[in-house]
Order: sequence, then structure tokens, then C-alpha cells
Amino acid sequence: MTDWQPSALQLERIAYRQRRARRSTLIAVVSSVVLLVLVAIGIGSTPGWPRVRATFFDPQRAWEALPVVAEGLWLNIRVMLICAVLIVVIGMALAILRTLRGPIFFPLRVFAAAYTDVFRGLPLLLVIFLLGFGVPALRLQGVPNAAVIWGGAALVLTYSSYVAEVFRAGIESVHPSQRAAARSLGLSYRQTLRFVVLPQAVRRVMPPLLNDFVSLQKDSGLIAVLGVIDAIRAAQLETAIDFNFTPYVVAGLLFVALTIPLTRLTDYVARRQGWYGGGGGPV
Amino acid sequence: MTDWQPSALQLERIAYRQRRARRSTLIAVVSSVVLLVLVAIGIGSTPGWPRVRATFFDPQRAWEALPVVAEGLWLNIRVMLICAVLIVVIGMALAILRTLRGPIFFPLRVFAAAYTDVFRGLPLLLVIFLLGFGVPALRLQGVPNAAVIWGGAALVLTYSSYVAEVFRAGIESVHPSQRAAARSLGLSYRQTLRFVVLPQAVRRVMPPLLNDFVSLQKDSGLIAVLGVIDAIRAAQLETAIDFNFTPYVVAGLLFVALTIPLTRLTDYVARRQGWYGGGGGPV
Amino acid sequence: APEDESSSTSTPSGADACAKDKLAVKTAGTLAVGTDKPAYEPWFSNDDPANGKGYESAVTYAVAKKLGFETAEVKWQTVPFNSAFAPGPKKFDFDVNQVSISEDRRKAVDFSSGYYDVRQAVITTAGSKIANAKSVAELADAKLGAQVGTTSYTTAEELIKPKQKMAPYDTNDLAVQALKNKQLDGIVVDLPTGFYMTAAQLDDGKIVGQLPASSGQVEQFGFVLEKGSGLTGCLSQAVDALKSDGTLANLQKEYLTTQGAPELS
Amino acid sequence: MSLLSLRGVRKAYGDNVVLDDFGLEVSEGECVVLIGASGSGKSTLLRCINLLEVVDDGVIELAGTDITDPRADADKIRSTIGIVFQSYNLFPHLSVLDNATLAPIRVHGVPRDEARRRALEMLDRVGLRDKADARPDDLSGGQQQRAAIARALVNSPTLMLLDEITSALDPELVGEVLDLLRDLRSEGMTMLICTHEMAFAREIADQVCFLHQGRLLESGPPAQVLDNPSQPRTQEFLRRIRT
Amino acid sequence: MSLLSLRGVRKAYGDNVVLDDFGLEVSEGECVVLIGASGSGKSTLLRCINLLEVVDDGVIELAGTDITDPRADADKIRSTIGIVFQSYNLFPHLSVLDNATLAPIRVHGVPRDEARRRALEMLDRVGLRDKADARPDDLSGGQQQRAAIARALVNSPTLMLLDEITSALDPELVGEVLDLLRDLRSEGMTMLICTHEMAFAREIADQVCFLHQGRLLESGPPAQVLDNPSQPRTQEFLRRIRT
Ligand SMILES: Nc1ncnc2c1ncn2[C@@H]1O[C@H](COP(=O)(O)OP(=O)(O)OP(=O)(O)O)[C@@H](O)[C@H]1O
Ligand SMILES: Nc1ncnc2c1ncn2[C@@H]1O[C@H](COP(=O)(O)OP(=O)(O)OP(=O)(O)O)[C@@H](O)[C@H]1O
Ligand SMILES: [Mg+2]
Ligand SMILES: [Mg+2]
Repeated sequence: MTDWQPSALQLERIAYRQRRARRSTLIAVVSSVVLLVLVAIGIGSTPGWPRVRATFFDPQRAWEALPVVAEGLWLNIRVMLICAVLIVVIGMALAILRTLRGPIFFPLRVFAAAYTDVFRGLPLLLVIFLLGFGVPALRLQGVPNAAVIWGGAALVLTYSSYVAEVFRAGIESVHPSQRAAARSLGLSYRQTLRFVVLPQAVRRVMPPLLNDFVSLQKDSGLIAVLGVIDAIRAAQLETAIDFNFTPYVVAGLLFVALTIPLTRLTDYVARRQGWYGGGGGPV
Repeated sequence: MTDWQPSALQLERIAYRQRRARRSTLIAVVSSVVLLVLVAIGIGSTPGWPRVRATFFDPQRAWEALPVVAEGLWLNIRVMLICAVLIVVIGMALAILRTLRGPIFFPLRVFAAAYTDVFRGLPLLLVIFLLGFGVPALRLQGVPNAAVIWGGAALVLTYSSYVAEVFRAGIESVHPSQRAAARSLGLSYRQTLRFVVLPQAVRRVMPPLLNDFVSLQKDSGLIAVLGVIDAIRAAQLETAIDFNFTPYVVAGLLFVALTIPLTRLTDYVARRQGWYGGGGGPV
Repeated sequence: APEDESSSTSTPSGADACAKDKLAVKTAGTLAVGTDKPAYEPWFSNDDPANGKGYESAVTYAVAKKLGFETAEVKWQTVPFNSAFAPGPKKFDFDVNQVSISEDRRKAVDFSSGYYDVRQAVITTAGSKIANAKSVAELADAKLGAQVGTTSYTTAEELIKPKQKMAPYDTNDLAVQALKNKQLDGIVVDLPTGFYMTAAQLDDGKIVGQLPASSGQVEQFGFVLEKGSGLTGCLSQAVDALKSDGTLANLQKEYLTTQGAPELS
Repeated sequence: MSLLSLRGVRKAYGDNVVLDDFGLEVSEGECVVLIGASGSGKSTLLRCINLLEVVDDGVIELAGTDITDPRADADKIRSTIGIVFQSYNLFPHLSVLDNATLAPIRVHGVPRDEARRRALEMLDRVGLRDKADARPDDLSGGQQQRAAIARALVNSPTLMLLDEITSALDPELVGEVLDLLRDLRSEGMTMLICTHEMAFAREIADQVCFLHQGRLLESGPPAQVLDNPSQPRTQEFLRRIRT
Repeated sequence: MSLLSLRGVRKAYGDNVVLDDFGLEVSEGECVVLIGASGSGKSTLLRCINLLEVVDDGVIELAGTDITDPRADADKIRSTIGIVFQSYNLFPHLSVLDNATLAPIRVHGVPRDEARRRALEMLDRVGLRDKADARPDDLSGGQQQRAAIARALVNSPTLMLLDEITSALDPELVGEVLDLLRDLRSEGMTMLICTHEMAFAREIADQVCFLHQGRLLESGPPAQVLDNPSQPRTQEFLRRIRT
């Protein structure tokens, strides 16, 4: 069987498919390049382009702003990493509470639903204000005053309600016959969740989950309203010096540079492990 | 069969279950009330509480700020509604491009992936700056200059990349045997998507999809940096009058008031139609 | 005040080049003036730039009059700080928003002559650890805040070199809130705003003192114009005229409290 | 005494009464085969016994305890009952081997190596050893069914519920599964089997029960029910096969 | 001339060669039954014919055109071939009736009312009319199987691929499905059926094919293959049933 050699017909088919794939890539590449060039020429020849380039895309300004903005980004990253752990834990707990069945758990479901509704509905900025300015204003003994801590708490409260909904979607999408099979083997409710439902649920919602972490990374900057300096705020401070917006673009590129490897890696792993679809079929 | 009367044993079981459900509700209600009262007393007795109450929860100030903030909210709602339509369309298209199979579609998949990566990674604020300040600065002929339009475009670009990932998760979670069944009946790729894959996909991702629309509603306010007044901005203006944060709280409550009916309604419909789980089983 | 270097950008050629009908305004017969919303005291009054009260409002009307515009011909519009200097066409003829003149910024916009020589000050609340500071050096250990995008922030960083990172806030209101919460030891603001804050916004506010002028230069607030605007020269002329005839000094006396703040050594 | 005893069991989905005043006694070590038309309630009955559905009325007693009592510990009861579902319900994210070792390791506390050894042995008996590392989605219908059988049997439950477990198997494999069940029965396992294959029923059953519209219409030894049914409905049902 | 003709078909999943140099001729109106051990490649063969899998080599000709040609219009070809999957693959979000009317309305352009009428008629023939509005998840195994049969047959394809379509059916229903298939055959439908039930094969087949490890080992009329197999492997496979 290993000595199988494709027939002439099959070789012709393979060649045909390759030609088609190559042609479509070619068309795509050529048309993209043409489009890009056209857009570039079009934008480059507008009367305002030199000013826009100087204001948004000044390489020297970018280079100067880089260290400061990168330092701000470091705050985003730290806040994001620490909050992400708490958010996953709390979000998962809320999602589990919401998917409990039976009238006994009615109050828990109501609690989780109310939490999600309120913290998802409230603008993050308001939660940050309330916690970041409100709590320290209470002058409680022994409670920390630091802006980062209360800002982080606000992020956790808000994002855990988003993540809870994402997990819930995953949990509800697992067919009930899977639970039945697990329980029939004697697994408890917890074990069923842990070994059967959640592994399937989490895989299915990886893309929206990543959505939330990418936007957490960016929103972690909102705690800047409490007076700490994140990447965007650093860019703003730089911009104020000479009214040049390039530092913002630098911040944006840094964010994208952070996000892309994360996304590509997750996608790669997911596809390799067959988490998405059935992979590869022709239909 | 319709004349079936539960046996005494069954009546006893029903009563037992009701007792348990009632007891758990009672425990939950009592413990919540106790907790709330304790927290209220705890907060109320802190030295800073009178100041915090006056600063964040001043009923008269709230009443005064309400009309202005509500007017700002009206802008959020309009921007959100218009953008939402575009976002769903573009997000869906991107998700479909990303889930195409076969080497011919490789370039389309790459395009969709790149779009998602870039616009999901870029901070919304930067996209708003680039479009809202950059495009008008090009001084193009016949291109509208209005801040709301470019701000809206920035929202659409950014959010469609989020929504694309949500839809993609839904599409990938539909078992490939469903596609096979549809194609085997002679349905085309498009028809398979439309009648078989998407209806199942969209139902599964309703919660994260709502997530994105709730946060779109709030982020629609970011176009305030371009000089239009949304709810949060209106609250800020009110706050500047007398340095009282109550208007922010009013804005927050209005947002929550908008979100909750939407969420509850979707959940109700989803549960009735059996979109979530298998409903009702004991396991 | 030292000789103003900014008026040299484009000197009007003839004497009547600055006549009302020759002015390069957006819409003939009206003067479109931008400022942010909310408009803060003591530069404006009651968040209403059109009432002629508050220093910047009053100066604007005085300048308008010099250029030949009636009060009713001055049209105010809301311009967020960021869009005041974003590239591209502007809808306003000039913007007035406590913007400090600097050579760096001149790359992006035009400035008129300065209409106010500004000093930065540090304010705090009674009982704070810097309440009795006498020198800049004593402030180095304090946690200070300032509004983002202002020269208050950059000047303070340069002069005080605080050991803890300074906290930038979107608005001065937020900085005041943080000060009340003891999250800050002091706020750096321009002196007139500092007086206003200690009087109106803080229960036990206190001016610690004025910062020395940074690197010997006098900081000035100027009107912001579109880069290469044809109006810059005439506007500067008008400001200079108001300066020399004493109008500006009178208006400062009327609206801005600047007396009684100790100098920090 | 009966190991399993059902009395007056009722289960309805909405207006559709699927089990109606159902009664059955199964002694220890007995093999009871349920036959009946499609939709007559066989699978529902198995699901009720395994507490995957809550009965609307009636009592199900296992070894003398009422397992339908809401106070009963459902997890513990289920861990002594095995079930092979008609639709297999394998865990798609786990390999065949992991499907079969999940319960031994997590529920019965068998050490991992021991669990793997036993599972591989069981997979061997159903001819699936070479697919131990495959995902369920990559298996043929018959392979999935055998994986589900192995997953349930590896726990050696005292009561085994088997739903159409030979429907996707070829005649050779049916013979092997029959041998396997006979072995387990000789080790004392009690079995309740739903099937449409009368030959299979005849081979293994101690007692054959004929379900009709959610009621137990007729029961007895295979020779009696399958060859000399007393009820006209049973006769009609069985007529087709003999012609 | 043959309606369907396979020559040298090969299909492998990784190293696992599932179909190997497979050849088969099916004439118009013929009913060919595929038998063989679990995992021998029967379902894969049907999926390849329906272009749900891309073959690695070989030719599949339908009515004289090579459907494995990458230039072929797969949608059009599939719309003339019906398939009932071993695992049913009903659409869970649609009612049984909607499952059965989707293709007639969307692919064949049948007016909605007409499509419903025909679908209900077909559901009636498989005894499922009263479940027309039920969701697939609420059906018993046999009911799902019948819904899948109805969904495929309602399109009156010229070639029908049927994978273990009686596995979940009781003897009565098997008889009815047999009648249904005979009717359709007399209307000219060509059929390719996988089954493990030799009695069923004997009843319906014009030609029985025995698959072994992805190859066609033996084929001929049922009487020959089932009663007098020439290959030792076939003999071994069939021995179990006769004992
Ligand atoms: N998607 C897949 N990936 C990998 N291997 C597969 C896949 N589908 C089928 N196989 C393998 O191909 C072989 C043939 O499978 P197929 O489903 O055709 O068998 P079958 O003859 O229909 O068996 P059964 O009678 O059990 O249904 C099996 O060994 C199976 O494990
Ligand atoms: N979840 C459900 N909701 C509503 N009705 C259901 C549900 N499950 C089963 N039914 C109905 O209950 C009846 C009995 O189903 P059950 O699965 O017990 O039949 P069965 O005897 O196993 O049939 P088969 O031999 O076809 O597997 C059927 O009419 C079915 O439609
Ligand atoms: Mg069943
Ligand atoms: Mg098969």
C-alpha cells in the first residue's frame, strides 16, 4: 500500500488544483498590490497628504516617542496579565452559576444574571470612577488607595461579566447528550463540567475569548483616568509637546504587534488540535 | 391518560422539591439582604461616606443632569443602531471568508485574518483619530468631513473585526457532518451557510454577540473626542459645573437600563426557542 | 515682558491690510472662535464663552473689537483640545483655550502673540506634607498631579523632577478629586486656575507657591490658528495693541487673582 | 429478591405519555431484553432507570432502595449502573482510550496505568485496540458503537443498560459482543437490553419484554414471547420477521 | 451502460488506506448491497460517490461523466444523488418537516405548499406524520432514522445511497421501508445500500458486494455471495449468522 503511485489522471488533477490555487493567489496578490499602490498614489497626491504624513507618520518623532510609549505599554501588559487571571476565574464561576439547572439554584442564577447585566451595562469609565475615586474617598482604614488597584478592580468587575457570557455561550453549546453520557458514567456535576463540558466549551469560544483579552489589553489603559500612565496616555503626553499625533500611531502599532502573535498562536494551536470544525473536508 | 392523578408518593416528592427550592430561595434572599444591609451600614459609617454620597449619589443633581445626559445617550443610541447593521454585515462577511476551505481561497482567508488582526489590535481611539482627523486633513474633494461619519466608520472597522471572530467561533462550532448533510441534498455552499450553518452558529454565539453590541453602545461615545456630545461626555460637562460626579452615575444607570431589557429579551427568546442547551434535563 | 517673538510670522504689509473686509476669516463678517467645552473658570464664566465674562472671553471680545467685529459677530464653537491642533482645515478662525506657545507646537499650528504671561503654581490642601514647602526641592518627594496636555505637567517635570511619577489627569476636576482623596499631595496648575481651585473647589485649599519660570523663558498663552493662516499677523497686531494700551492688564486685574502667591525658590 | 424493580413508572414529554404505569422486575444476574416498536419508550425507560430523566410518578428500586426519591444520591447510584446509549454519545474531544479511562480514573479511583491497561484490554475484546488513540469523529459507525460499549463495560457496573448495541455491528462483531456479554453475565452482571434483532434477543435473554405505547404488554422467556406470543399486538409485531 | 462506474478508487486518511483500487459497476435501476466488516470502508465509499470526500485516485463515473474531475459541478451532481447517513445528520434547528422540505424548496424549486404536501406524504409512508413538527432532538433513534430516510427520498434522486438505514428500526418498520424501497426501485431509482442485516440484503439486492479492507473481494447475486461465497474471508464473515 505504501508503494502506491498516483495514476496519470490523478497527477493531472493534482496539477490542475495546484494551478487553480496558484492562479487565485496570483490574482489576489496582484490585485492587492495594484489596489495598495493606487490608494497610496491617491492619498499621496491629495493636497493635505504632506501635512497628514508629518502629523501622523513622522519617523523621527516615532523613534523619539517609542521608549516612553513602550514604558506605558508595560503598564498595560502588567495590568492585563494580572486582571486576566482573575477575570477568567470569576467569569468562569459566573458562567457556571448561570448554567446550573433546577429550581434550587434559581437564586444563584438570578445573582449571576444580575451581576452580568449590571457590570456589562455600566460603562467601564464609570466603574473606574466609582471605585478609583469613590472608594478612597470613603477613607477606610487599611484599604489601599492606589489608583492601579482600584482601576484593576474595575476592569475585573466589568470584564468578568463579558467573559462570563462568552463562557456561557460555550457551555450552552455543548449538546446535553454529552452531559448525560458523563453523568451516566458516575461523574459528578463538577467532574462533568471539568472533564467533559468545559474542555469542549472553551475550545469553541476561543475567538471571542481572545477578543475580550485583546480589548482588555487596550482598556487596561482606561485606568489612566486615575492618573497612571499607560501607552495611550504616554502618547497623549508626547503629543501635547508638539501637537504631533505620531506617538498615537506608535502606541497603536505596539498594540497590534502584541496582539498578532497571540492570535496567530492560538489559531495555530486550535487548528492543529482540531478544535475548530472538522478540518479539511471539501464541503 | 389525561385523567392521570399523581400518586401520594409523587405528591410527597413534588412537595419535597418545592420545599427545597423555597428554602434555597429563602436562604439566598435572607443572606443577600443581610449582606447588603451590612455593606450599607459599613459604608455608611465610614468617615468619608457623606462626601462620597454628596459627590456620587446626589438625587437632586441626578434629576437636573438627567435631561442633558439622556440627550447625549440619544446620540449613542443612533450611532450604535446605524453602526450595528454595518458591523453585522461586515463581521459576517469576514467570518465567512475566514472559514472558507481549500487552497483557492487561501488569499481571501489571509485577507480576512489580517483585517481582523489589525483592527482588533488597534486601539479604537487611534482609529478614530486617524479617520476623524486624518481623512479630513487630506482635503479630498467630495468626501464628507463630519466627525460623526468618520467616527462611525472607525467604530465599524474596529467592531466588525470583533464580531467577525464571534461569528467565526459560531461557524466553526457547527459539526462538519451538518455541512455534509446539507451539501449532500444539493444545497450550494452559500445555501448551506444560510440555511444550515449560520442559523445554528448565530444561536450559539448570541451571548458574546450581545457583549459586543453592549460595548459598542458604550464605545460609540468615544467619538466624543471628535467634538460631539454623547452621554458620558454630557456627564463630564455636567460634572465640570459643580465638580459633582452624580451625572456619571446617571449616565451609567441609563446605559444599564438600556442594556438589561435587551439582554433579558434575547435570553428569554433563546431559552423559549431552545437555542441554549437541551433545556430542562436534570443532568 | 520680553519682546514677543511670535508676531513676526507674517507681518501685514499695509496699514489697512487688517481692515475688517480684508481679513482672512472663514466667513466674511463673522469671527469664528473655538474653545473646548466645558470652559473653565476663571478663563470663562459659567461655561458660557459668549457672555464676555472671564479673562479669555473678555480678551477675545476686545480683540474682535480691535479687528472691527461687533459682539454679535463673534461666533463661538466647541473645539476639543485635540482637534484644535489636528491637521487639516479648521472651522474656526482661531481657538482660545489656555494653550501655551512653544516652538515645538509651532510646527503644527500658528500662534498669535501671547495674551497672557502665565506662571505655574502648586496647590494642595491644608495639612498635606507639602503645605509648608518653601522651595522646589521640598516638592521632589511629593506625589503631584496635573492635567494632561498642559505645560503645567511638562514644566513641573522639568523643574521639580519629582521622584514619584507625576499623575496626568484628563481634566483638572479629576486631579482635584484625587487630591481630596489624598491620592495626591499636590496639583500643578497655572496660577489663576490655582487661585480659583483653592477658593472654589477645595474646602481647605492652599497655594504652596509659584514655580520659577522654566529655563528663564516666560510662558505665554496664545491664540491657536490653522498653520499658515492669513489671519495670524492681524491677530497678533491686535493683541500687541491691547497689550500696549493696558487693556490686557486691566482685564487681568478684573478676572484673574494672581497676588499673594509665594515664590518657590 | 429483585435487583431492579419498577412499579407504576410514568414519564411524559408534554402531552406525549411515553411510559405509562410501567412495572418490571429484574433479578440479580438476569438478562432482560426489551423489544417493541420504534418510539414505544425503550430508550426513555433506560434513561429513567439511570436517573437521566426524572420520572413523573412511580418507584424504581435498585437493590431495595428507592432511587427515584429526590433525597437519593444520584451520582453514587449512577456509578453502579452502566449505560450504552443508542447514539453512543462519545466525548469528541477525547481519544477512544481517554473516553474509556475517564470514569475509572475520576470516579472509581483506579490508578491511571491500571485504568489504561483495563481499557486497552476491553478495547481489544471489541476489536478496537488499534483505534485507541483515534478521536471518535474519525471512527466508522461500528467502531464508535464498540468504543461506547467498551467505555461502559470497563467500569464493571452491577447493572448494565444496553440500547441497541449491535445496530451498527457486522455479524462477526455481533457474535463477539454476544460472547462478551455472556462472559460478563457469568461474572454476575445484570443486564437490560433494548434491541430490534430478535435473533440476538433469543440468544441472550432470560426474559423478553414487549413494550407497546409505554406499557409492558407481555413478558416471559424468549421461547414463549418470541414464538408463542399471547397478545395480538405482539403477534402482529413478530409476524414480519418470520415471513 | 452502467449508471455508476468506479475504477481504481483510492481513499486514505493519513496512513490508513480505507479504499484501495476499488472498482464497481452499477446499472440503472439496479440495487446493489454492500456488506463487509465494520471499518471496511462502506460509508467512506458512499461519501466519495457523493463527493463529500475527495478521492485520492481513480475515477467515479455517473451516467458517463467523470464526477471526480475537479472541473465537475459538484452541486449539480449531488442534487441528483441522495444519501441517508449512518448517523442521520438531521438539522437540529429545523423541525422534521422543515428538514424534509429544505432541499425541495431551495434546490429543486418546488413551491412551498407542494413541497410540504410531498414531504408529509413521505413522512406518512415511514410512519412519522405525527412527528412532523418535532425537533430531531426530541425523537427516538428509530424516528430520527426514518426522518433521515424521508428527507433523502423526497427529492426522488436518480441514485440513492443508503447507509445502514434499518439499524434502528423494529422488524415491522424494516418491512415497511423494504416495501418503500421496492416501490421506488420500480419507479427506476438506482440504489446502493450498506447493511449488516443479511436478511435485508437478501430481500432487496440484485447484486451483493463484499468489501474487505477497502477492496471489493467478491460480488454477485445474493444467492451466490450469501449462500455460496467463493472467498474464504467471505465464508468466515458469513459463518456466524448461519450458526
Ligand atoms: N474522518 C476520518 N478520519 C480518519 N479516519 C477515518 C475517518 N473516517 C473514517 N475513517 C476510518 O476509515 C475506516 C473506514 O470507515 P468507514 O466509516 O468507511 O467504515 P464502514 O465500513 O462504514 O464501517 P461501519 O460498518 O462500522 O460503519 C475506519 O477504519 C475509520 O476509522
Ligand atoms: N426529549 C424528548 N422530548 C420530547 N419527546 C421525546 C423526547 N425523547 C423522546 N421523546 C418521545 O418519546 C417517545 C419514546 O422515545 P424512546 O426514545 O424512548 O423510543 P424507543 O422505544 O427507544 O424507540 P427507538 O426504537 O426508535 O429507539 C418517542 O415518541 C419520542 O418522540
Ligand atoms: Mg431508542
Ligand atoms: Mg459505516
